[in-house]
Amino acid sequence: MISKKEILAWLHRYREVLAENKEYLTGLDAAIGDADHGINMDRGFGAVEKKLDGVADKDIGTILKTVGMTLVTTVGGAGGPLYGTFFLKAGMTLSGKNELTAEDMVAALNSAIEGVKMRGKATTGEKTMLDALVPALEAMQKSVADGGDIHAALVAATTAAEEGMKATIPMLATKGRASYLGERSIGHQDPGATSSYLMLKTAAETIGVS
Amino acid sequence: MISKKEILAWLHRYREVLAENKEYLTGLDAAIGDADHGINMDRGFGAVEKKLDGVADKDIGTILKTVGMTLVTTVGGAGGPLYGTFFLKAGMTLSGKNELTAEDMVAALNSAIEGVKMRGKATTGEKTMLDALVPALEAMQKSVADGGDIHAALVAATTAAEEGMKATIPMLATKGRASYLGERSIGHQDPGATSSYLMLKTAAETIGVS
Amino acid sequence: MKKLINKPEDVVREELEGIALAHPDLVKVSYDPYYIVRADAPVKGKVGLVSGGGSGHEPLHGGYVGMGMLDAACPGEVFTSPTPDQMLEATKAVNGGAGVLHIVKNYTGDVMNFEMAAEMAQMEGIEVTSVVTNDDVAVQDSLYTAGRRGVGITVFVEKIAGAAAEEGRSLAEVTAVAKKVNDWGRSMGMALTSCVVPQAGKPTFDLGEDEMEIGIGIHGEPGRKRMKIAPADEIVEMLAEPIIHDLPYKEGDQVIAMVNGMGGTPLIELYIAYRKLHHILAGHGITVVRNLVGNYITSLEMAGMSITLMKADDELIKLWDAPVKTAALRWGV
Amino acid sequence: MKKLINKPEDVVREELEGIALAHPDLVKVSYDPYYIVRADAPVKGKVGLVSGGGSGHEPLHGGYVGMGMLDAACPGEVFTSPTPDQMLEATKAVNGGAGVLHIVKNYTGDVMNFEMAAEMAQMEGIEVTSVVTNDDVAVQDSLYTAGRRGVGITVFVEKIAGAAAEEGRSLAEVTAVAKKVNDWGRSMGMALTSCVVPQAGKPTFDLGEDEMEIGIGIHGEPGRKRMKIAPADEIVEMLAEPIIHDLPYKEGDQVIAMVNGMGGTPLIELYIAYRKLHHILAGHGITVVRNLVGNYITSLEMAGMSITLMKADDELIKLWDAPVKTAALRWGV
Ligand SMILES: Nc1ncnc2c1ncn2[C@@H]1O[C@H](COP(=O)(O)OP(=O)(O)O)[C@@H](O)[C@H]1O
Ligand SMILES: Nc1ncnc2c1ncn2[C@@H]1O[C@H](COP(=O)(O)OP(=O)(O)O)[C@@H](O)[C@H]1O
Ligand SMILES: [Mg+2]
Ligand SMILES: [Mg+2]
Ligand SMILES: [Mg+2]
Ligand SMILES: [Mg+2]
Repeated sequence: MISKKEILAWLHRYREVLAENKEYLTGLDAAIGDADHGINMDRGFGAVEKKLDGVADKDIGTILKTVGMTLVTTVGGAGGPLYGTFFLKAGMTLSGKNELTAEDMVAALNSAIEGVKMRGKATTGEKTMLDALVPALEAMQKSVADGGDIHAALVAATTAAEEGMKATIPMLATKGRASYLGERSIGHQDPGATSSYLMLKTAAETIGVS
Repeated sequence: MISKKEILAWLHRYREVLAENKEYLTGLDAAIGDADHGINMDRGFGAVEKKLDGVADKDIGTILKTVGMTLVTTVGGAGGPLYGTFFLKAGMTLSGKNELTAEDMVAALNSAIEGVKMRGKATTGEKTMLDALVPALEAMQKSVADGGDIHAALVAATTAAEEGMKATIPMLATKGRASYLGERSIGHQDPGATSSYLMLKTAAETIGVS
Repeated sequence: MKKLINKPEDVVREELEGIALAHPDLVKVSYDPYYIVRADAPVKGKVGLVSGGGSGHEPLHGGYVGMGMLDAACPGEVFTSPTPDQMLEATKAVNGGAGVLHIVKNYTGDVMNFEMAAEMAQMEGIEVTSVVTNDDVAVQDSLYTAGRRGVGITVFVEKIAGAAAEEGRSLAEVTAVAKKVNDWGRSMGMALTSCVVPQAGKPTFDLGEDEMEIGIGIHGEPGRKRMKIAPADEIVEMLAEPIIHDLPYKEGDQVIAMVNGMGGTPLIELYIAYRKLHHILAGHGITVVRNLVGNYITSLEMAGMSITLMKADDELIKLWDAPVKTAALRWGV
Repeated sequence: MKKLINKPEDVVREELEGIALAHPDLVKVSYDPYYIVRADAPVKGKVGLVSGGGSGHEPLHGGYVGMGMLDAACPGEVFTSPTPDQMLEATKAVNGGAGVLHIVKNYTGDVMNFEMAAEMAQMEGIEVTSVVTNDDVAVQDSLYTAGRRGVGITVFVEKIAGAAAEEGRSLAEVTAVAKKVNDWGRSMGMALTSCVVPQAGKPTFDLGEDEMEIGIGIHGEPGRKRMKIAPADEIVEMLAEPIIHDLPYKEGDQVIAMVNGMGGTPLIELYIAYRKLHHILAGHGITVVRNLVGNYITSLEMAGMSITLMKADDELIKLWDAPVKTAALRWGV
């Protein structure tokens, strides 16, 4: 079972990871976007950090919905609605829960991704965060189906997300700002796929560890 | 005697000298002014060059007045009215003459300088072209008074102009654009004094030589 | 990074304070959330116009709030779309009962955030329509991309739809004329230098001393082609010809033309460019009936320019000429 | 050098062609010699206003030709005073029988060339007066210098004297109000970067990546002090306090304030600066009754800004508010 404490630890740690990777993510965005992805994510999770204590005694669903609403109102750009929707949908799926099974986790990631697809009108292969998230979900599902525990599932998801992230390098972007570059988008790693990979990696480091 | 041919040779040659020194003069002006003195003088004497053939059969006074009027209408800045007045006054002094004595030359330079002083409301020691021109006139007068020939007088004037030009380096500018710099004008050679020195040097190289 | 700023994270708030202090006759500023609204909003019975986008494009959009143009503008962080809560509050603040038009530049972020805001406003019972501008011919328009970027035509949409709303037209009519302006408009831009996002602290892209970038957007996004710098007349040709051939603009057409500076370009250069644009258009038998030459939709301190053309009929010219009273565009009043 | 130009020596002529094509409703352009004149010049019975100076300060002066402001502007080469023949022809072209005022910025070259032009015009029977602006507090005013430079206040003189002339005041009256504006005005500027004179091809001065220059003029002249770059609020203080103490502007005074960009400064930064200026003035008990924030008197692509204050009484405010219709300043019409 995933405890609320672990969820909070994951969110706190992801905020740190984003701060550490602010320039790196912004640099990736400078190459094929507008040089703000790291700044935006850092601002958004900085705001999340300030909200977390206030909802720490609420259920996990409420916590994640609060994260989503905070991201929607502080990130802006493409990242705001997308990550905002991601957490809103996950939170809606986990309404009322104070601890999560592996199945809850899979269901939440699944509906979070459906939310991103709907909001962004995008699918895999378009050089976006979905290229990290969708393979991660598939690996997680497989790991859980094969009887893996929560941590194993998150590690499998992270590995798949990393591969998915790297696979964005040769892709031609057809969604988001990078698509304006046409052929010139090829050869660069997608910043949103990178922040998504970091989100899963942080989960694997903070959830189901001990 | 100075022939009209020598006057024309001097003017043609000075035009070349200015073209060669365009960047040098502009660079001096960049340090304490607005980086245009070489460009301005080059443009003005470029225009003069086009006028000279048309007045080559007129008297020396008319030729110099034409130079002056051309400079007034093509140079602009401080250099335009000052060099324009210089040549206008010299031309007025030499009205009707087709060849010049050493005394004519001294008289012309004298009234040219008076014109510059009047137009610029300036005197020596203010870090302007007058710091090259006035010592040059004094040296020329002395040389002629001592019985020197025209060429000797021009060589003496050039030497004095060069010293005067160099003496502007430690001066504090109190006239023209450089005066806005206050103390920071110290340590730089005045561009107008430099173009005046080059004008006399060219005269010494083209007049009374053979 | 050389900028006249205090802390990078305070740039937008301090700019808003400056706008509020400089133009109290024209606008009011909300700080939580950020938006700039007409001093006399909401105007009863008038369709409200809300636009917004990342900051750094000034005077777009805040400079266009006022009589005859926008009712509100939502500034995001520099080059980052604003958020739905800003747009929702602005929409509520300008709703005079006749509905609200959202003018959105076609960037994924802007579109998604405005979509969320429109959904929320509709849930609160406000009728909202939106127009997405997408005039940048530097971007290939295909089913397989996010479409073309919205750039210079946005200024035209705000002016002309603003005049239509001021006339008392309905939401459907104002929306229709805004769409018509966008449909009839095309733009393309280029850069001589990059710009520096304050929070990034370094140039978004690097250009060699003899290079320029053709087809840039307004966010320091790289363009489609990097090449050796060319004389102004050739550059104007490289922008104007693709624009003309795209709509296409044809012999006998009348256009309103804008030669826009990207923020760091001296006006003297924009007039040199306008001169060439005018000659090129004349060569195609196209007449410029109105024009703008200056900084209207910028990219911070970027040196460069963009050209926008809009085909103009009598209706659009009349709306263009209607009085406008904003910080950045003013005539007839 | 990165510029949107063709040949450096054609910059001024091509700019004039652009202005003529863009604003045929406002101005006519003479190419031999160069000057820009109101489309309806000469206005019978009205005092004519002629200004001019080196190019590179756009929109000054050509952008201010039109109803309620200048009758003519004479552009010199970049940063080089125009010549007396231009000024003479412009003076003749705007002479409506009530005399002509020359508005001259205090630079040796400008002063001497306008002096020669005035002498020539008077010989042709035209009554000419002149006002020399000298508002730059960065320059020590002493008997032993060429006095202070004329900078930002020139825009105010052109606007206000233009309104006075439009009202039908006499040459003596228009001259008097122009002098009053200059007497009541003070300015100071600073640069973050140098500018590049097209014909020179390289920066006029070099500034380190972390340096700025305080007290610069509008020709890329070095300033009085070079120092490490500081936050915007401190920079505004360094400019505002010397200005305030110079006149001095006192508690209870009303002022018209301008925060002017040098050409390469984004508008967002100018609003940040205006905000601080407003607070500083409020701290001194000084009220800003009108303001301008934008590029009004520039130095090519220089990044930086200047601040101008003018003490305002009812007469000056009324003349400021009077209608003006020029390419760069327009209201009330
Ligand atoms: N339509 C979309 N669907 C899913 N993800 C998208 C879409 N558009 C953009 N993204 C993701 O958003 C990232 C950019 O986010 P960010 O830089 O914060 O926003 P913006 O592009 O508005 O500046 C991209 O790297 C990409 O992964
Ligand atoms: N009042 C003056 N009297 C005499 N010479 C002057 C005066 N003011 C300036 N000068 C000369 O003019 C030169 C500058 O000329 P130039 O650069 O062409 O004009 P500007 O200063 O208008 O750009 C100075 O170097 C100086 O020698
Ligand atoms: Mg981005
Ligand atoms: Mg000079
Ligand atoms: Mg962005
Ligand atoms: Mg000069």
